[in-house]
Amino acid sequence: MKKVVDKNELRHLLKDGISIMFGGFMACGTPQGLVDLLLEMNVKDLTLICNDAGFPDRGIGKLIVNKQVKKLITSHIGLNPEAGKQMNEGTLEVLLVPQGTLAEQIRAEGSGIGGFLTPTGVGTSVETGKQKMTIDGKEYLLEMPMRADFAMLRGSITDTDGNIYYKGTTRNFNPLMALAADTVIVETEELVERGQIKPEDVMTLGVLVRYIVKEEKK
Amino acid sequence: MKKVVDKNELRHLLKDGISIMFGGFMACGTPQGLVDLLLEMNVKDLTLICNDAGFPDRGIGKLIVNKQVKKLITSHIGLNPEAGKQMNEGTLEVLLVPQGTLAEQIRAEGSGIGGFLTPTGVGTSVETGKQKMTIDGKEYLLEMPMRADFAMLRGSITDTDGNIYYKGTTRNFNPLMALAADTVIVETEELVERGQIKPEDVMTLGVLVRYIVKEEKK
Amino acid sequence: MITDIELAKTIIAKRIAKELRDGQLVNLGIGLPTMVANYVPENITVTFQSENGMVMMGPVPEKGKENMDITNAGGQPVTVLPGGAFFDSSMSFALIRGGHVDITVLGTLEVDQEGNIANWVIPGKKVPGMGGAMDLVTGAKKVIVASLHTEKGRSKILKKCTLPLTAKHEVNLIVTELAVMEVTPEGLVLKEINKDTTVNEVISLTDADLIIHKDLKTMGI
Amino acid sequence: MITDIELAKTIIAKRIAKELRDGQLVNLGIGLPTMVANYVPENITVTFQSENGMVMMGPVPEKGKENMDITNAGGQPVTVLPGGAFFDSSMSFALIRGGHVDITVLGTLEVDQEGNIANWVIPGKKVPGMGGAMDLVTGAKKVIVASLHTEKGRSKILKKCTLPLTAKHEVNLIVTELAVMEVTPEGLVLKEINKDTTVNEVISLTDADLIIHKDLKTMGI
Repeated sequence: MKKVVDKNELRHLLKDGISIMFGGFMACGTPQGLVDLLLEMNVKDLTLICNDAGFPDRGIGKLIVNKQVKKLITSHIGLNPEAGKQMNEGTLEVLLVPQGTLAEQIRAEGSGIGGFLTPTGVGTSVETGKQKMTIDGKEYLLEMPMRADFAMLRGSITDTDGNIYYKGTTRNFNPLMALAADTVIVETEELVERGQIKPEDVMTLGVLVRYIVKEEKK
Repeated sequence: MKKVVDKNELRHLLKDGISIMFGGFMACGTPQGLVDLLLEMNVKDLTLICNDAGFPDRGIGKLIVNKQVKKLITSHIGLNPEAGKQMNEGTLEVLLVPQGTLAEQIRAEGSGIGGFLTPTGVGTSVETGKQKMTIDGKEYLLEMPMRADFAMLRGSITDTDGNIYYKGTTRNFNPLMALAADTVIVETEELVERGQIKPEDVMTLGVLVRYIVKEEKK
Repeated sequence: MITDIELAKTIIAKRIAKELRDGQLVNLGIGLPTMVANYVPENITVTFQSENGMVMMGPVPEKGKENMDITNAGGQPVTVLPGGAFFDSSMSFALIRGGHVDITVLGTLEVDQEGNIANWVIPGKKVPGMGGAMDLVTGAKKVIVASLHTEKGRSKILKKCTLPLTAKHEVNLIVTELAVMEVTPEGLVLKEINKDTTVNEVISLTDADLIIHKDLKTMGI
Repeated sequence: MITDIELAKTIIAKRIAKELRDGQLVNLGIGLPTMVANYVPENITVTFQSENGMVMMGPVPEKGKENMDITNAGGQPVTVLPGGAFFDSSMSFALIRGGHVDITVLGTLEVDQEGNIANWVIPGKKVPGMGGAMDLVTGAKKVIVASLHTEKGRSKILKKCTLPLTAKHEVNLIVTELAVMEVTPEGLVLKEINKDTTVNEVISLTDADLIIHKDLKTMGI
């Protein structure tokens, strides 16, 4: 299976209305070249799932500034004023989710878990519309798995099979999202041959990855 | 905090009736020196949580052969005939759990998840005594987290802070169990100074580990 | 009938190998299913997963070169091929339970026409435990049972399993040395038969009710 | 009253640092809580966690030596100390939600005498989102609120929060420049006061009802 492609070969896949999980935490570990591809194509009505709204000029924030996002599922939008502005104007739907619950929802989807109980959000507005369960006197919310059409990841080193190694804090949501989307695309800083990543060092399995694009040097 | 100890300094902790999670999968990744310490001390009435019953002469199997185990929570006992024999004789209580559910129960405990929904076991005897839930027409069992007094792990390389690196397939249940027990003890093949393990390579955080013992060369 | 058991197993393994598609993640059970790895079509690449935490398992090492830190799900030393990976049990079962394993091939004690499977316990006699079988059968996208058609003259393909189940309605395909049968909402459909048998012989050796596919084919091996 | 805000913050950070114990895992929120790291007692070792996936965060790198692959939860470049580790968000929140974080220190918009805390949204005005705050407050073993005692003359320590809550009944200790207050089943107990204030002044500057500890101490800083 040929996985390494030119960024432009992805264009036919990226249609208005798709949902995308973006790796990254305040732009660290976000595939910036794939964000830029979506910007160039001006794909509209996106549903994005990402830890945060990034910055206006970094991370997924640029897609919000360019008004390409219909719905954003995230834990934090504080460092991208445009997200709050569009939310208040009613042009951007924002679902705020506790960060740990968001990570767990993505992991649950990827791991075949039909739902899980968490105390996070009990007694707050996060409860709204959710089933509550009490076990041994402790209250929990039943949270559901979360899936997307695409996962867009940023790898530090990727081999031609799609095995990924993440440096530093770029790892964050990337390995979780690799398991929770129909089509997984990785943008990699460095591309190496099969066998160049030690088996213990593989953080995302190649078999989960469909497309690999090389990050453009700045 | 002093973590590196002689195996014998652990003796005062290991009392009859304690519960222990043992890392390892068919003895690969099981801390054999800690098994031997329990054998020498002849600690009784143990509750063991482990992927399998090991072999009669390897893994946790020796503790079963020596009749030190009261209850075994595991997914497989097929390669240790003594386990099946004691179970049939009624001297060993065995709770058989699907391997993935066992892993997830341990992870749930370590991750603060109050319970999770899985389709594994639906329509089988694994259902017994468990709450069933139907979501979008699909049936699930509600499975609960699992905890123990001790987790006994086997590391390949451990630094003096307790950061652990696992080689090959020794990893298996070890990193999960490190989060699900009151007291975590690692037996390590190699002991190194702080900073000798690359931050990306740490598979179990030192802050979770209370005691480190050096594996004895064979 | 095919009385040579080694030949029978080879037929089964070769036929199942034809179900594999490029890029798939596959789990092979112990015993006969493992033989499937020997017959992967040349033009495709599949990734084999072992539930103890690795992909791209290589051959058994030479005597004296065993590394006991790299083992298969039976605890026996193996090797890892280039491009392989090691991971923990949480990731291993995320792959299995999360639907990332495209095909799981496993042997069985019993299997029936409703797609039920029983392969983890014979009450009062043998209690090995389910290991990862319940997770695999429930979580994999496609479940293929690899089994001799009969054992001691008795059909292995039943109307209804009698032993405690591993999972309900999860089997998709049953491959024996005589036949390929697909579990469908209408019942068990006989799709292919071995060139050395007849439909009547297959029916006579099968306890389950068989629906004969209108386009019955000869088993490709 | 202490009118020098920088001094006030230093007092709070120093006092909170005295809560730390050897071997603990600690999460410090952005802003004032971060200052606690500067006052860790010399004879103990604590591990600081950052929710974006690291422990043992080091100082901000020199200008020109930034590595944008190593950042803090605010996306700013930092460094990692020897013995540190990087991990994914699943592990990061396993630490937080699984009760492995011994102490979380965070600032707040409001906190009340029942241990309720509100720090993630001002409806119609400011909606930054909860980030990891709900997880931290709910999951950490001990929750310490670091806050100035008053803001624009109004008490920050309320009878009842008015803003949407971050979590209910989860705060254990409130440390301001004037007082140390513990949330107990009986109510909010004033345990320590700054040497430069009086019980009456603290009471007059606090909206919450205070129970004066029978063994009231001077704040150790």
